[in-house]
Amino acid sequence: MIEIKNLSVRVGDFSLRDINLTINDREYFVVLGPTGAGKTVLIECLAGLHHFRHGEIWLDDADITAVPPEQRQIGYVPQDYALFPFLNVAENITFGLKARHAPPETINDQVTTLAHLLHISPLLNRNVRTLSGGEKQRVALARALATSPRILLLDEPLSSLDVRTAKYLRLELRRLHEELGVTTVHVTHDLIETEEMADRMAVLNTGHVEQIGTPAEVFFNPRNETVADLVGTPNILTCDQVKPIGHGLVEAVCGGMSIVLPLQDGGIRKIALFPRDIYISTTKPPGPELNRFKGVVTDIQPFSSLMRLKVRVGKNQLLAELPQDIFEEMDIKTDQEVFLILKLRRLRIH
Amino acid sequence: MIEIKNLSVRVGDFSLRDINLTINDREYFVVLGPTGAGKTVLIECLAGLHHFRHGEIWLDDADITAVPPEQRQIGYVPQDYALFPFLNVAENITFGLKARHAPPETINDQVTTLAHLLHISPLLNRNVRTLSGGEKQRVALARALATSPRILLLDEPLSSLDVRTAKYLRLELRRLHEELGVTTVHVTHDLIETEEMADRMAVLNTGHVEQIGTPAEVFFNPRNETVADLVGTPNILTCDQVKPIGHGLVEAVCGGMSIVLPLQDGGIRKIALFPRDIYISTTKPPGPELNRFKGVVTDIQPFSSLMRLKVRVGKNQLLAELPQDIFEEMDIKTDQEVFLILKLRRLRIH
Amino acid sequence: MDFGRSHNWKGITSERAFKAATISCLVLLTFFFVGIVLSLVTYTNWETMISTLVSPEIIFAIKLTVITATISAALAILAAIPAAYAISKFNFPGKSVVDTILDLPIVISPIALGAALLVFFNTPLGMIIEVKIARFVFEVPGIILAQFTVITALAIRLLKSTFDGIDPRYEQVSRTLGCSKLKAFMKVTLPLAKDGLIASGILTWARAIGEFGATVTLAGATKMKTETLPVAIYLNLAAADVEKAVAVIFILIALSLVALISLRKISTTRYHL
Amino acid sequence: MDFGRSHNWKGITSERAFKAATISCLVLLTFFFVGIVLSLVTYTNWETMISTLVSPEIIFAIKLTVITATISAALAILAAIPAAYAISKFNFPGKSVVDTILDLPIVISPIALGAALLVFFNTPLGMIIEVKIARFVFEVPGIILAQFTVITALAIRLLKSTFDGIDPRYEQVSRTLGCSKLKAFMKVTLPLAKDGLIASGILTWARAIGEFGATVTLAGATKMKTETLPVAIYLNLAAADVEKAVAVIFILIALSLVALISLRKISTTRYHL
Amino acid sequence: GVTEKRLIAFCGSASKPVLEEAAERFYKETGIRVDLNLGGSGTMLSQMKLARRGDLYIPGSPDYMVKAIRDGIVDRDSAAILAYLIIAIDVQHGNPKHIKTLSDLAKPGMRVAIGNPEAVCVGLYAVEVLERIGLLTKVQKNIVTHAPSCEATAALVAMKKVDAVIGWDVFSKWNPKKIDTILLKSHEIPRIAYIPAAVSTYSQDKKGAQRFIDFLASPAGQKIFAKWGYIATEKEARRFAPKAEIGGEYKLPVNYTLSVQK
Ligand SMILES: Nc1ncnc2c1ncn2[C@@H]1O[C@H](COP(=O)(O)OP(=O)(O)OP(=O)(O)O)[C@@H](O)[C@H]1O
Ligand SMILES: Nc1ncnc2c1ncn2[C@@H]1O[C@H](COP(=O)(O)OP(=O)(O)OP(=O)(O)O)[C@@H](O)[C@H]1O
Ligand SMILES: [Mg+2]
Ligand SMILES: [Mg+2]
Repeated sequence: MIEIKNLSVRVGDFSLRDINLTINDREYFVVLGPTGAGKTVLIECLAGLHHFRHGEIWLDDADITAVPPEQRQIGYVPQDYALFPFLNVAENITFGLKARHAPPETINDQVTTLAHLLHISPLLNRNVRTLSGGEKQRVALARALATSPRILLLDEPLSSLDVRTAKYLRLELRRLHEELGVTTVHVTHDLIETEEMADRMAVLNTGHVEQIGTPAEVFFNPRNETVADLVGTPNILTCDQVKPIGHGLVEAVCGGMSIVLPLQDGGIRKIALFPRDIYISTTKPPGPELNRFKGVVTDIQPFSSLMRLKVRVGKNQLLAELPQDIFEEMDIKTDQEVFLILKLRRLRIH
Repeated sequence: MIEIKNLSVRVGDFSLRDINLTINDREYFVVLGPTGAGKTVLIECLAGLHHFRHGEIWLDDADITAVPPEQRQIGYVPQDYALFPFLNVAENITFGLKARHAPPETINDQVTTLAHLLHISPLLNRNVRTLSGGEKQRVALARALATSPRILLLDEPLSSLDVRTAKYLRLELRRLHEELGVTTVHVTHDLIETEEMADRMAVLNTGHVEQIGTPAEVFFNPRNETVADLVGTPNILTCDQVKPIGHGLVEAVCGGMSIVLPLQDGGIRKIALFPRDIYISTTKPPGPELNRFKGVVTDIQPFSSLMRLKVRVGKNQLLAELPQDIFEEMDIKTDQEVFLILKLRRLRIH
Repeated sequence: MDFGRSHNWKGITSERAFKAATISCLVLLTFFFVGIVLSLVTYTNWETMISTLVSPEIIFAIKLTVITATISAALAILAAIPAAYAISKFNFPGKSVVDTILDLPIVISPIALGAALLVFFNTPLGMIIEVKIARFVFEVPGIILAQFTVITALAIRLLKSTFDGIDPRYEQVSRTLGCSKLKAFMKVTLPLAKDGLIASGILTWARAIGEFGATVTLAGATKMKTETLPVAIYLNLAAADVEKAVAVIFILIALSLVALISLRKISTTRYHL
Repeated sequence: MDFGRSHNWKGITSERAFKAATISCLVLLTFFFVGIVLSLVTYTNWETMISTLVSPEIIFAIKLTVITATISAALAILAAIPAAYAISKFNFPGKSVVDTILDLPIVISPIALGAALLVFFNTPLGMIIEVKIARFVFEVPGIILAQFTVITALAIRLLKSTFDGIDPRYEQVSRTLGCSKLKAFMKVTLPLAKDGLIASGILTWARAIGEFGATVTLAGATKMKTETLPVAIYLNLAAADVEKAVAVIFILIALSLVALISLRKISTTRYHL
Repeated sequence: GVTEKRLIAFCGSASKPVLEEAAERFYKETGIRVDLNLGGSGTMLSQMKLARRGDLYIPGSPDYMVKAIRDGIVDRDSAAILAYLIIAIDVQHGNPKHIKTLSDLAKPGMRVAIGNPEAVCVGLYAVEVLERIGLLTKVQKNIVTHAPSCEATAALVAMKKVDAVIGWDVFSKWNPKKIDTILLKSHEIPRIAYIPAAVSTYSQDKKGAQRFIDFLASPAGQKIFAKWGYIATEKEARRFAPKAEIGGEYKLPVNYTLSVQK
């Protein structure tokens, strides 16, 4: 169990303030936060790479606040992997074991096992510069796991990968976590990643923890405005009626809107719809009529670099977001009629 | 009209061989090619940034082969935008006009017009380092357009942008093209971008033009194996029967497979399905039954860093692709039964 | 990194020790330099110091040093800019030979360089230059030429690494926007290289200020004519007047410190505009 | 860029002119250096050359120069590594003062530095060092100390820019993998800095080979004892024996060329392994 | 060996070949090694002053010995004269400008150099010679540079940088292929210079140092000087300038400006 107690730390002009977190054994814990929230700083604190003014970090029953990184038994995969360019793949993986003077047999065993587990056996003699993004990620993971850490720290491990590779690696990371049972702290700015991977999660914003809980708790019950904004201020639609229409699809009628979506086990009671997944158009868009609606703009508000529109569709007030410049270009006024397209795969069902 | 005649050029170990291309006036021409195909080299040749051994480039009735870049009347937006970091946004835009000693009134007019057109008026005094990716792209475009070029050269203008911004900018680029009517050459490795934007397109591979035509021609009738591989060796399914199922959806039955897809104007005769958009799983995937099928693996072949599987579903032989490592992990053999998930939005309809 | 600012810093001893060790090494070296310079104080005599400082000879030497070093540093940078650009950005036959030759002026002691220059002006070409263009031997232009010869190789080395770091893409874009190659270089590459140019300029100038061996050999050591501060130090040592030599050393140090600090200030202020 | 390789190059005149101009500037500078060195040939006499080359005095000087320069360059790099690391990666009070002081040895002429060192060994501390550790004044260790004093500041400047370019992330990762700060530095930062270390080493060594002013002042110019090649040049010039001085200059140049070229070869070969 | 006795002598570099031969001979006779530290005479004195060590001081001319005695750096009683130096005109080999007398140096277009009279004694002697016969202002117009040392003065002619220097008679012996010496008339020579030697007060082995001076002043030492073209005895020196003073001091004229021809 990791406990972070009242942690406060300054780097440059930025500070993490008063962080309190408990991460249970064998848990996959995700910290969600926008760019600049301090996610990397937080994970660096766990890794022992920052010195801080106030607060403590406990691992099980030991205060490890002042323990240097090399004695913390952690595995750390930084945002850009930082594979040692002057070593090949195998040497990268064995770096930690050699630094700890492990016997050669242990080193060989460990490399073989990890290479097999992470499917990088054919790469062992490769120069790390020649690896693709996904391969780099696996090697960095193998390097971090080689010293059998008690905690695995992952800093946006998937953000620099293409969509397809990221999808497969999400599955693989979860599988690995199940197999090895290492307590994992994973930071990301990606909502979908968080939702798919987290046992529990925390929302971090401008250096402060806003909410802690399971993804469902946080997404459907954001504790305050900030969290709601961060998890995308979902429009929560309560479904009055759900009927299957065949082909694995159902039609859900929510406050007068009829939405088609894939059939889910366990039935549908609520639908969460993120403002950024609602496309707005002033002219009738071409293409099929699937999940498209007409609505009336009731309110317009700037929100950081975005514009937020409230649009009334049937009985629902939907919140939609547009980049400022695109908004200006469209020249939308209140009381104007607009067309909405809901992005099918971003419908979140509860 | 731009004519490239028998162009051959060497850079380092790489060479473009025997390029022949004609790009019509006011055309939006896209060159599609994988990484390292020579797209950037080709566009640099058009910009006059390379000297080459053989071949000529003609603009209307003039041979511009030996004309230096500054006299070619082109607007060039490089892959990374390359905004001058020591100038602010307005100064970046006016750079070309000042270099050509345009009168101050012209410069002012031009900046105002372009800033309005590209929605960057509020950014004019900003330091370019503080701009977001999309904003940078617009400023680079404004800079290139400021000198009223006869040709616009765009080198992967959208590849470093996030999906959402890229989507809007695709629309905007087309709109701008319609408004200004500048002949545009756009190079990209993105199939969807090509399909959405191109009037006509060329496929470039390892320095050689493989095929020229409209996107529909190229995608549905790849001239050879190579092009087929590049445009994703689509599985072309001929639809026996199409029936609407309401909610803007239709069910198409093709060789025994029943596929649900959004209703299209003009009916559906063929469906192109890219191998990389077919997900394969050895266990029954959770979730709704939409567009999922059972099949039997009939053939396995390595293809560069991928594995290609042939899977029989009903009467169809579908080609699917998997990254090598993921394939190994799944441990798939021929004659094994597998599950296929078709990605809905990548179904291409003819 | 943000070490050591807080009052209740929770230290990690080994790390602290490492930081302390490296900084100690740096401070030790600094003390070493300061120490050996300060040990000269044993030979300092305030009266000599002040009389030296106000003597017309030394005032002349200060002016001459500053003027010649500024001119030669400016010339060296001007010559080094195209040369470093060529060596950084172009390929041509014999490039590696040129590269090695440019290390030579660093290896050959200035005194030998000065001797070579002196001999050069005995060759037919050298004589023509002396008659038609300007007299260098034993004259002020000789000081500038000597300093130039010693510092140019250094300037090229420093600027090469600046140009190496500049993406050619910027120049290419400016070409398409209507700049000729020359204009692109002037309006794009130079502004991009500004930081490196300033740093190289400072180091080159500092080296010119301190140049002695080549200067004294080519331009001689004539009082009130070719006597720069380093030459004055040497002459006073050669005249066995240690106190005055030490006074001149301190004047040189003070002058350089003031110049270096203000150059740094000006260049950083400008850069942040 | 790939200019000018093909036979039917379709030129763009202004660009060609620019390239030609910058390369000319480079070649002109190279010719200038080669020219002034070659003008020494007028004073070359093959007999003197050969007799000089085989004289025990010059053979001794060659050995002494190579050995002392190698030792002092090694020491300078060893001292400069932690110092440059500290100035590149840590913040501490007085850093800008230290930074400016480290430019001073470049400004102060070597002869003045040598004088300061000489005086230093008269101070109580200096005397203790001479008695307890080693004699420096007018002895071989003095040569090494003099060269070290002159080249260390240069080595620090060069290495600082190498360390500036290294991402601290690598060290941090190695810490989490079980390295102490020191071990991380040895096993990660140094391998990453290898390229820059070699380049700095070469330049520093070259500068040590050519060092004259401080050497002659601190260690004196005693035949077969503290006579390095630059000192031999000076002594022969001082004895008005121009031919012999020129012969020694050519020996110094030849030696440096061979060393520079082979050092470059070795380091690039190793790097590509 | 460790037990070997060593002395350090600070010598004007002009006497390099003589002193090297002498030191070699001395070592063979006595087993005492003399390390010759060579350089400009003034520089050598500075170096001794700064380092506070050294056993012997052998400058190239008397003026620095006067200074060394005044500053207490050498032992006055140990001072000895080793050889004599006569002021002369030194020209390029073959005398291409046909210089015969001092007045030739005042001819327009002549390039002349002297040692820096403030730092180099040969320069001071040159000024004295010129002042004595009233040519100072005229010749001064042709003086293009001041050399920083005695040897540098000779090198200027050897490297053909000037047509003539006013230097020592012995310059032509140092470099017979490059330099010719034109002797002055005996009445033009006001003063004869000499190469002195003395034991340093810093010396740890004054006895050994004195032995070297004694050796240099002995007939065996004198023979070496004579061999290298030096005037070894006063008698011989008197042949050139019977009435001249030996050593002594000369002060630069107050109105003497150090500026040289532009
Ligand atoms: N060493 C440092 N010195 C000064 N400021 C720093 C330092 N490290 C981080 N910061 C600042 O702290 C803030 C938080 O940085 P951090 O890297 O933790 O963000 P993040 O949440 O990881 O963002 P991202 O998603 O972009 O990685 C940023 O504003 C950053 O500029
Ligand atoms: N200046 C150069 N010197 C040597 N090789 C070069 C140079 N420029 C490009 N190449 C090589 O030419 C090939 C084609 O490069 P190019 O940049 O045109 O590819 P591209 O199609 O634009 O790829 P990407 O999609 O990655 O931008 C590559 O193999 C590249 O390494
Ligand atoms: Mg981060
Ligand atoms: Mg490209």
